[in-house]
Amino acid sequence: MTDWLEKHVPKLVLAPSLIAIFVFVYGFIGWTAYVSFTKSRLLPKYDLVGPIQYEKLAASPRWEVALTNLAIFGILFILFATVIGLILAIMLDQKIRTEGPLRTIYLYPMALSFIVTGTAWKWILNPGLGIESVFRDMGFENFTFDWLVNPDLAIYTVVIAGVWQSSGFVMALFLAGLRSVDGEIIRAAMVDGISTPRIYMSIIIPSMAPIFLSSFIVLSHLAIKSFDLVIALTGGGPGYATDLPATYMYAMAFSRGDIGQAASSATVMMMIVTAIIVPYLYSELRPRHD
Amino acid sequence: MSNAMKKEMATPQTAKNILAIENLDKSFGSVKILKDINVAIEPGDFLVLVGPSGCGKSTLLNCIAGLESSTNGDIRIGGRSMTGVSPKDRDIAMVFQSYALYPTMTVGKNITFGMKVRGVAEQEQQRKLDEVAKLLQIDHLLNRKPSQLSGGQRQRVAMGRALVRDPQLFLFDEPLSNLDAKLRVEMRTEIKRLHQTLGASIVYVTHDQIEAMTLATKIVVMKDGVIQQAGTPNEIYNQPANMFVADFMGSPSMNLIPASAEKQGDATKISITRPDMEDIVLDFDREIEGLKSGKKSVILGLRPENITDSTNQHITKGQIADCRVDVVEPAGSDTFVVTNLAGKQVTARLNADATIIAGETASFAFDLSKASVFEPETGARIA
Amino acid sequence: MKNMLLVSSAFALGMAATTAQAEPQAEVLHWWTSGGEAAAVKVLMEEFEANGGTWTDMPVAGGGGDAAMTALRARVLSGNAPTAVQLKGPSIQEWYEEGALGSIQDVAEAENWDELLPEAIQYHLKCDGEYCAAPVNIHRIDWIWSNASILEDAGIEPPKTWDEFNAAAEKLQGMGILPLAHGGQAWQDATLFEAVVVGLGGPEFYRDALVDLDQDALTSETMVQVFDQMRTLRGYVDDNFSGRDWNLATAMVINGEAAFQIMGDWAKGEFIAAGKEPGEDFYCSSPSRGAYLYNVDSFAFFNVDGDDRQAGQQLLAKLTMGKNFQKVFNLNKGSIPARLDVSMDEFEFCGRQSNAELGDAIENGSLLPSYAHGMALRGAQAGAVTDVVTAHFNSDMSSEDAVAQLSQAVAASQ
Amino acid sequence: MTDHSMNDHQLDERANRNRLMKRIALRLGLYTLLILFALYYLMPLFVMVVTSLKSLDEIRTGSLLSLPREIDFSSWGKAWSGACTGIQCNGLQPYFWNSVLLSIPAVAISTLLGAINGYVLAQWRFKGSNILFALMLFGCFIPFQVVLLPMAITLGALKIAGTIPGLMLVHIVYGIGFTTLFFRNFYVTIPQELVKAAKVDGAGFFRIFFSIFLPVSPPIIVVTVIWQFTQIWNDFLFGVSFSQAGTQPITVALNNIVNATTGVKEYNVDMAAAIIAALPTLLVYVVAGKYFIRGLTAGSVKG
Repeated sequence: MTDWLEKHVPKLVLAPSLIAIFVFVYGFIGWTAYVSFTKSRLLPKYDLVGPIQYEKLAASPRWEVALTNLAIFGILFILFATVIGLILAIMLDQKIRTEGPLRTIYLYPMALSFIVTGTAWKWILNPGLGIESVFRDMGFENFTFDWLVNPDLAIYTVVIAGVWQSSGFVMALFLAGLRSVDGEIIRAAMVDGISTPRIYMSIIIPSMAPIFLSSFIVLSHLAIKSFDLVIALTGGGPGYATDLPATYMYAMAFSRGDIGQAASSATVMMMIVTAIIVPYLYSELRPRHD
Repeated sequence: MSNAMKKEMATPQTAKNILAIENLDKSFGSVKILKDINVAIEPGDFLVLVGPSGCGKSTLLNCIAGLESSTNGDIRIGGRSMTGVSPKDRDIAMVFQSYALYPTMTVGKNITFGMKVRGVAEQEQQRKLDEVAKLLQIDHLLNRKPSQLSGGQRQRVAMGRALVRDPQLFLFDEPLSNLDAKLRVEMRTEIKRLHQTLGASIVYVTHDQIEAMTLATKIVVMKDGVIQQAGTPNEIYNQPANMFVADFMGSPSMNLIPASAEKQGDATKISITRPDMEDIVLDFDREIEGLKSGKKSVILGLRPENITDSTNQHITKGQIADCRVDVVEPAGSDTFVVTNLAGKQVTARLNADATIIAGETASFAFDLSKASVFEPETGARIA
Repeated sequence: MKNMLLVSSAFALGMAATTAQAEPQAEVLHWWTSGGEAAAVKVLMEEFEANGGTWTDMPVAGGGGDAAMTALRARVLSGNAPTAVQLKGPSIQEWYEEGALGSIQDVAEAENWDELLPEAIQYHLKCDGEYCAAPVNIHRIDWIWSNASILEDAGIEPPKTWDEFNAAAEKLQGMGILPLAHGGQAWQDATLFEAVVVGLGGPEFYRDALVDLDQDALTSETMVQVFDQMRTLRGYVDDNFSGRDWNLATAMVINGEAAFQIMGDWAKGEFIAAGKEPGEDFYCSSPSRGAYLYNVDSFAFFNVDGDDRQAGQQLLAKLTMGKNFQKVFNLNKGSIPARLDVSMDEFEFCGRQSNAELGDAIENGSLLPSYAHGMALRGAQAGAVTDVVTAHFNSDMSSEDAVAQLSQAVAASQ
Repeated sequence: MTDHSMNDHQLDERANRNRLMKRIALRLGLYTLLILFALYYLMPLFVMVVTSLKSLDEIRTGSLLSLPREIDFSSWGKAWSGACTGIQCNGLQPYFWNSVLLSIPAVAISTLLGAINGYVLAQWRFKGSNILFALMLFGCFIPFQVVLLPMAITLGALKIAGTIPGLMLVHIVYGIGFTTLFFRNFYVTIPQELVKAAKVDGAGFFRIFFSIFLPVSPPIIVVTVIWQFTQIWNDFLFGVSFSQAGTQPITVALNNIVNATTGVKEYNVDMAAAIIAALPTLLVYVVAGKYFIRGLTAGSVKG
């Protein structure tokens, strides 16, 4: 008995977490998928009616906008957060005297939720109140920065605020990566007379491939989950120009009382997540030869 | 039938054997890591498991330690079957390649941790710690953390941790491979001395055949999960059971020269064909298995020290032949000369003062009294 | 193991909470969280506690009740519904159809609610003929708020039709004054829209289009004109309106940066808080030509267990309709009492005007539920209309396209 | 000849000076860029702080980005203990303690579970353990809006709806994925021989965990605690859905102050409240930010 216990302790220890994950993640995904085939309105109902929710979803111009926005936002957000994070990390790695305070400044947005910063961002980006008016007051009469109120450009302001929040974290990842690069390689390259930018481009950055992957995953999950960002900044507007799948789903479930529709959009979202995450998990966890 | 016989033979010995492994198999899924392993050692033996990486030697050691479970077969330590016995109850101690020192504990705590877990009295812990620390000359390091130690010091601490256990059996898993060359030689001597003073029973895994030769009282050579040969260092060196063992043990390794053997009446001749020079024909004074009459292709195994300078005064039974010298490698005490026989590079070991010049022809003496002969197909020793 | 522990300890806590009290209990979910609003609801709490009850406040603000609805759904699904919830319009019926609401008919009969409430409003509060919600106020939505000094300088009267409004706006624009302060949020766009619908189309058209969702009305020429007027209004708004909170738009009128704002009567509170006097410093007028768009806040009563909580519901329903609360709450909130027999003496100018016009509208049968504030349509349908309205207002979509999309979206949402 | 060498020397010197100038210019550019970025990151905080120090009149009339004419701290006091979050006007204070009560145990439990899960998945692998890990990781990526409704049903069934333990359970469950990831990736960098050595020394599963692995874990504990604390403290969605009167966390109260719908808005109080609500997480980042980077360096970023 004790032997058996001893042998299976690791599994037993893992079991509560696993059970929780199976119920609260996979059970709930299954529940959502099921409900997406019902006509649930205000509260979930369990009579199957076929794929009408998906047909409605496919026909909805608002959902189309949401998906397009996710693509635009996702790509730009991941790209800029990665690039800015990397640049900041490299700059901070140049033996900067004030590294500590600067690092904290770059990192702190991660500590704040958009309930806190949303209003401030809204003001800053609003042409009549924020940057545009400040520059105009300073005498730049023609300075224009009105993306927030332009339906075609508003999604880019969401990118700006999103990058603001997340690039510091990416910087931290890269900085950590830079600090753990083998110093000998760099010294060897310097002896070979290779210039510093060249060393970064061709030696250090490629060696941080796993960090690119980690930050890609963290950022893509943030992008897919982005919700309070949009709610706080634009409320999905102007019109529904900055709707994302997450806000669409939320609006359907909670302000429109159309849970079936919400469930179908959630199911599509989960499929997108799966398409991104599963290849990553596969590459991360396949048996490796060290 | 044969397994049963083996068992019958092994059983009466177990009383005396400190370690006996019988018909051990180990597989991961469909991959067989260990196949039908049978090993036994007596108290005071120093068993070295040697082989190239991936041969299963570390897995075997882990099985002995109980860190991995076997699929079939039995392991006995001190006569007691170890099936289902956890590592802590096997009365063993183990030293690891990476030393596996607990990073947050001081040296002293590292050494006493096991005793603390087992509930040994505080005083006893202290006494043993002092004893071992003195023995290993690490008494001045006891309050340091592992990160503040040099490689050699860590190695000593790891051994100290094993020694305080005072077990029936010590297990060493490539303990020297993380050290630099000089330290490795020093520590090798140290281990040997410890073995001699303590009279402990040891199972030692290494891929370094020199360590195996210098330390072992008994060597087991493994490849692909199968024991190739078990025996004393002398047996392994002089009578390798097959071409793999012959090639793996010894440095420089044994020359394996394609040749043909011919029975001419009572006498046996071995001839080596050379495209550019005349064949070398050598007398061989032992029977070759499977050669009753006629001709047979064989592989002739000759250690470099058995091919020497023909002018060497000490030659008694050498047979002389001329060969072209390709490369000369003076190594201080000896000079190694590389030549070409039957399309194979062949190394000869000459006296340091031999005057030989690359590119010229020189005459060599071949001593076949210690030669091995192998079957080309199977690689098995036939003489 | 750990979870078990959590469960059992929580269980113990829950047990303790339910057994300890026996007097009326009410947990009230609402989104009146600003200072003025809180003061208004506080009156109810004080009366409730004066009658021996225990009031547990459960405020959730945000998104015009969206966050509160999220919380409500979670609470109902977990079998832990609040005692009373700020709900309104068709969503009361929707929750009733889900089987979540209980009846307060006893109280309503005893207090004679049928006599005290306008019929149009009774309709919202009844589930299958029985009262299941108690009203607290009537908000008027279709107000044009104007800055008195700007209007005087320009020699303009507060507009009473859209034509008057357009003429005034043109004049102001000519003078370099921004005519309309507006916040570009979907619900504010919708607020403009419904005021235009009722002002241009009249009460019948409004009812056909935004209450009954009649396709003929939705695709009519009048609807095209409505969208034309929306486009015209867009021209009166500054460039930075997008995403602006309503109260910032109000501040623009207060500060003289803009002449008008079209907003419900809660905007009055901002004027008064800034020290402005209704009828003197600012005016209120309606473009609806006798019609009246209302938004009635009410407490709906959910099915709950326990005598104390049910007693709490009865008491709360009674007090909510009480004369004193109806007066004090609405004085604070800017709206007018839902029951018709409350004296309006203490109310200011715009409140009295609202009450007077309410009476007229009841007589004319032109008392209409606000679609923009969730009185006329169910969530999914109202949302479908709003999607088109806000998309049109924020782009250069033609009125004809907007009408076509509107009819399509409405059909799809049913 | 001498002329030449003189020239060479001068050229050298000039080249040196040029190089030095270039270095200084580069450095200057670097610092300028860093400071510009810092301004970008600080801007929203600046707006919040400045606004919180202004009077309501000044906010209504002046530019939102300008410095306050008179510094007025009264809105901070009001946000802490006087702002209305409903009928009660006790400010953020009571909710602050709810959040503390919620987040400290939730962070501790999810970190401990993550540590022990990571320990199993990195050091006690068994057949299929990698797949289980992948399944757990996938849980990190589920959008939380999706689980609100089924979670509500489940909490109701467990009879912990609306309680702090219920909310804690939610945070723990959806935190496990990340905490396990952090610890697992940290522990895989520790040689497996350590466990073997300890086993031979006679230590069991838990003994090895508590006396060998936990003591080496502070760097990754810092990372995990920062991450989890930020997530839980800042959460609004779960907080608003799974709390009831008396258990609401600070973000819900902040939302009630900031997002009041049809009342008079006091932006200075809103901003002060926002900063107060964010103070604990800010403090954690400022104090422990250094260890955060160090912890990431120590292994969590490595596959």
